[in-house]
Amino acid sequence: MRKLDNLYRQIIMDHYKNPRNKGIPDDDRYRKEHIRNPSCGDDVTIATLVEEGTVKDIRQDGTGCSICCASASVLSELLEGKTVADALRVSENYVDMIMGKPFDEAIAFEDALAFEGVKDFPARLKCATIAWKAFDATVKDGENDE
Amino acid sequence: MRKLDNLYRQIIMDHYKNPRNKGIPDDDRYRKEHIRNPSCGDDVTIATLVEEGTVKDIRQDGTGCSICCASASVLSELLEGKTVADALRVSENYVDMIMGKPFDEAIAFEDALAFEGVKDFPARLKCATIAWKAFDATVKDGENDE
Amino acid sequence: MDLSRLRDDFPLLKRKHIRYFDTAATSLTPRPVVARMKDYYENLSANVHRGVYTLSHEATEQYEAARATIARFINAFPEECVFTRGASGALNMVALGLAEKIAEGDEIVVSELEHHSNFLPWLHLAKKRRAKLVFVPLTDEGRITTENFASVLTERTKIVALTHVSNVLGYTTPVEEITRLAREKEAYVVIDAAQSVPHIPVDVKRIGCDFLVFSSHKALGPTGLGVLYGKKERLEEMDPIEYGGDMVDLAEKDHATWQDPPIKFETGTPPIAEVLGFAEAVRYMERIGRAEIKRHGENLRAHTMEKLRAMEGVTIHNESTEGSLISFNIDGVHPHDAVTILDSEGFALRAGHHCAQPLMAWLSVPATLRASFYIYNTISECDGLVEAVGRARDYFLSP
Amino acid sequence: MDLSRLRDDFPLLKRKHIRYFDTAATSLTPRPVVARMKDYYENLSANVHRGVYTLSHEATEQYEAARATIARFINAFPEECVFTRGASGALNMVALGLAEKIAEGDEIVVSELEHHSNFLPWLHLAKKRRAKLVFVPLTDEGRITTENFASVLTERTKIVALTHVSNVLGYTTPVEEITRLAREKEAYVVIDAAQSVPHIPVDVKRIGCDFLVFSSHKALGPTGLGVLYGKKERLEEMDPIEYGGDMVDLAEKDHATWQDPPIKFETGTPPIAEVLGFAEAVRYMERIGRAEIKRHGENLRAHTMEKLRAMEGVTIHNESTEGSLISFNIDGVHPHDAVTILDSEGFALRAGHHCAQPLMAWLSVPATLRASFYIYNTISECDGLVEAVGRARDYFLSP
Ligand SMILES: Cc1ncc(COP(=O)(O)O)c(C=O)c1O
Ligand SMILES: Cc1ncc(COP(=O)(O)O)c(C=O)c1O
Repeated sequence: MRKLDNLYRQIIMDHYKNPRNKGIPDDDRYRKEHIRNPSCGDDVTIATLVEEGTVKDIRQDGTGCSICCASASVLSELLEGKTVADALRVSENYVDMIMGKPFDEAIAFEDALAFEGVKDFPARLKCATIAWKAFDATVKDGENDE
Repeated sequence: MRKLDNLYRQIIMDHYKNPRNKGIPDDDRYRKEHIRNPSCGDDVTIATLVEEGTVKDIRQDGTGCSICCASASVLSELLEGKTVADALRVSENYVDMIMGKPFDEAIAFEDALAFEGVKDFPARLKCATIAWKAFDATVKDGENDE
Repeated sequence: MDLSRLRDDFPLLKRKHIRYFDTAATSLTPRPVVARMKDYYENLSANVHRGVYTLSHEATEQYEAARATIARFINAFPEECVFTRGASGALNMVALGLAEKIAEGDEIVVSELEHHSNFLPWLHLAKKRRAKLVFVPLTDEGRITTENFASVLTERTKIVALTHVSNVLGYTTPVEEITRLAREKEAYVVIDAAQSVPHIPVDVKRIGCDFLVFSSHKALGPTGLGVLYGKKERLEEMDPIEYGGDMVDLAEKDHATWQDPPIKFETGTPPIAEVLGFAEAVRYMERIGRAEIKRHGENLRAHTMEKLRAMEGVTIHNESTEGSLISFNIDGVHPHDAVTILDSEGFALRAGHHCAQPLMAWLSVPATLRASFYIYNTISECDGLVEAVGRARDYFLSP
Repeated sequence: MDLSRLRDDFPLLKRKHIRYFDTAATSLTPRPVVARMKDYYENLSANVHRGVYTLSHEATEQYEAARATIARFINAFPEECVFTRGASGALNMVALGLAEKIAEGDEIVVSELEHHSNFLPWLHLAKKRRAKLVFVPLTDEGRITTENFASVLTERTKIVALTHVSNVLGYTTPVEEITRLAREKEAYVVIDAAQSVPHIPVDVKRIGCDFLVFSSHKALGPTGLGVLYGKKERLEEMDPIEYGGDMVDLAEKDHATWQDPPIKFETGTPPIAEVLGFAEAVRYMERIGRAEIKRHGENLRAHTMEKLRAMEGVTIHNESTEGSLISFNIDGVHPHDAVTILDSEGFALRAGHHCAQPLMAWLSVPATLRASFYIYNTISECDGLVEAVGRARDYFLSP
């Protein structure tokens, strides 16, 4: 069960049961991205408010497994307040970490570090990255998606 | 080459090179049946004139391999003059012989006996029976086929 | 028959200490089936229907003999069995083949129980021809009944496309009665037998349906092969669906004629090794006996059901099923999470919508866990599964 | 590379003392390919794209990795390669997929050199949409040239569907130039590469075509599998062709959305074992080297051609071919009879119309003999073949 416990660490279960920043505001200043994984039903929306190159607020919503929902919650806390460039760099390194690739260990991942164990569960990699992909899209797209 | 020689007996080669009863008459009293084996290009037409239950005349035409063409020629000689019932019985036994099944050895197959060797060449069974199938159709069908 | 011996035929069960409960997605493949295909590749390896030389002739003979074996298995004539890419491919062929018969306002009857592959081709056909897609109301349990079917059957019903056994709930549709009613209205009846052929005796003549489809890979056979059964008259009157080599009789520059069924519907080099392999799978099932296969799967399901039912925190979606599978959820635990725990102990089962999103909507769940049982599963595996489900529940739900 | 060693990988060559000259119909399958499929069935045997458990995830990873291997082989992106039933299935998919783009009076360019599978789908499409089927005039030798193609290209040309390498004459069509001309008129270009992929390097980006199809079983791979390459933009703009599980994204009772290509075109359980096996075949070809494969086949053809040409009573239909096959007839001997003689000595070659009836009409023969050469054939087998042809001729023609 060691590997499993690495996967389902208390931090993850805490975010799963008590999601932060939940609920998408009806506010056009937010850029929104909705991603689903139809094969398993994971469904995440990320809404990001960027002002002057800084991520001012992140809101998230959706349904899915604990890994998916918790990672959206963790992300919404971690990236808030960062510049867009920094946030994207963290996101990129997070995805590398999940994929088991080399990543910048100097980055302060905070709660997101709890997801490192996912790399041993290849079938769950998507669950742990879907919210991050959605976030990237909200700050990379020139256009508002919805 | 023994098996091959059984297949390509002189009788067969003779009928192939000098086909009997060749050419389909333009005569509505003949019942005609045209069968092709598209996979190899064998193409046979049999035209049968039946009067009062007796096969008065058989004409044949077509293109194809030696086995196919020769068997049409042999058939046209063998079955002429027989009653329809007798002709069908010969035809049935001929097909059984080709297929390697038991058949009535009392039947006078004449030249058609030369085809017995075909049974060792399963890929050629169709060639040796296609004309006979066409003949059967000309005397079994209620309707004129063409 | 001693089924425990037969486990030796499935190397996967040994090599990975796998407890395989996902037969409804794809069955394991026994050694004789793999050996049959190996034999084809190593000793025959020729194309069919075209060659005059011995190898090719033998391939053709074996291919057609395999067709006869498979046809007999569902009580069809060989010429009524068309080989396809799979059940999905077969259903699309029927939908294409029947397209011309559908006019605006006609009705196509399906159900929310259908696998996407017996739903989306009809949804597409309905949209294209401006026909109406009609759903048989399901009972509270989620069943299709003759009564409920009768309530939607009208003079405008042109096609009835229903699953024989549900891949999520395991229920058997009363296809004989439904076919009888539908044929009275001269509607075409298409049965999706992907989940019935591996598990219960299927007799197309008794059902009386016009078309019936199934997949090889769910019934001990190889991937890449399905069967489209079509009643002789139907296949004869239907135009070809795909054009090309083999299915053609005479091909001229501006005109062509076709072979008779089934070749009329099998253009190109067919899945030769797969057909030979599937015939071997059919013989394998016949050796076990179809009654025995059914009994064994149902036994395991009943045994597991009883234990799961007694377990707190587990919701079962098909308590009354007669089939060989159980759909359930661990309350408060997403099926994905549950399956990861189970997988870590070697239990292979499915979490998802099982290609039946309308049914998930009907059940009001995003996804379920599904354990399906087959000849190679054992009571002790089932007991292990139940215990593992308990552990998964506790893992997530204990404070 | 020492090709003679590689014969050990083809058990058929040993076991039956077969001299196999029918690769153009289907190639033999080397041991590693069969072993790869056996390994899938025995150690994995799970379905793809759907399961969250390890086995299924591994199957999905291996399946997609195999797609990448196969795509790289023709210099395509993985998402541009759709797995189909075979080349014939793929051609029918393209014809169905392009149907909506064709209006009355549009022109579809084909040739008399086409295999039925790249002719009849277009004949059918032309009839259905009242379009015109236009034939590229062949040169006296029976070739498609850029010039002759240009002579039939018009503003109304909407589809150009041509063979890359002829399965009867072995000629290579100048597909790059033809595609360039056709794309200037915005016609879709479909290349039938069933006979080129096994023999010569094929680079879809260099050709520039919109679609290109080939079969696994002609290129050392298993039966039951073909590849439809479609340019990214083409596949994206094209509607799905078959509907059902896997290819769907969201499925509601009255509405559905699709996955991205290639999955959009792959409904149902794919030919998993076959795809893994074919990727192994691709690696096998890559190990030998495509230049070497081409060189060897052409060598054997040249060697055999020289000897056959010197033989009296033999008519060769493709003397100037650059390909790896020879089409010929023994004068006055029906190809069927000839092949029976050759077969009795263990030579497997084809007699027939080779699914190219329009070309037989063009050649004014009912059928030809065809010997095709591949990596496992040897010079001494070819010498044996020539001698056997001589004996067959003498057998029938000596008085
Ligand atoms: C040129 C050509 N195109 C298409 C095909 C059809 O391939 P398949 O039979 O694998 O569908 C063939 C093979 O017979 C061929 O030679
Ligand atoms: C009821 C049902 N119908 C159709 C299918 C589709 O079968 P295949 O994926 O083999 O095409 C399946 C299997 O997934 C099924 O369970």
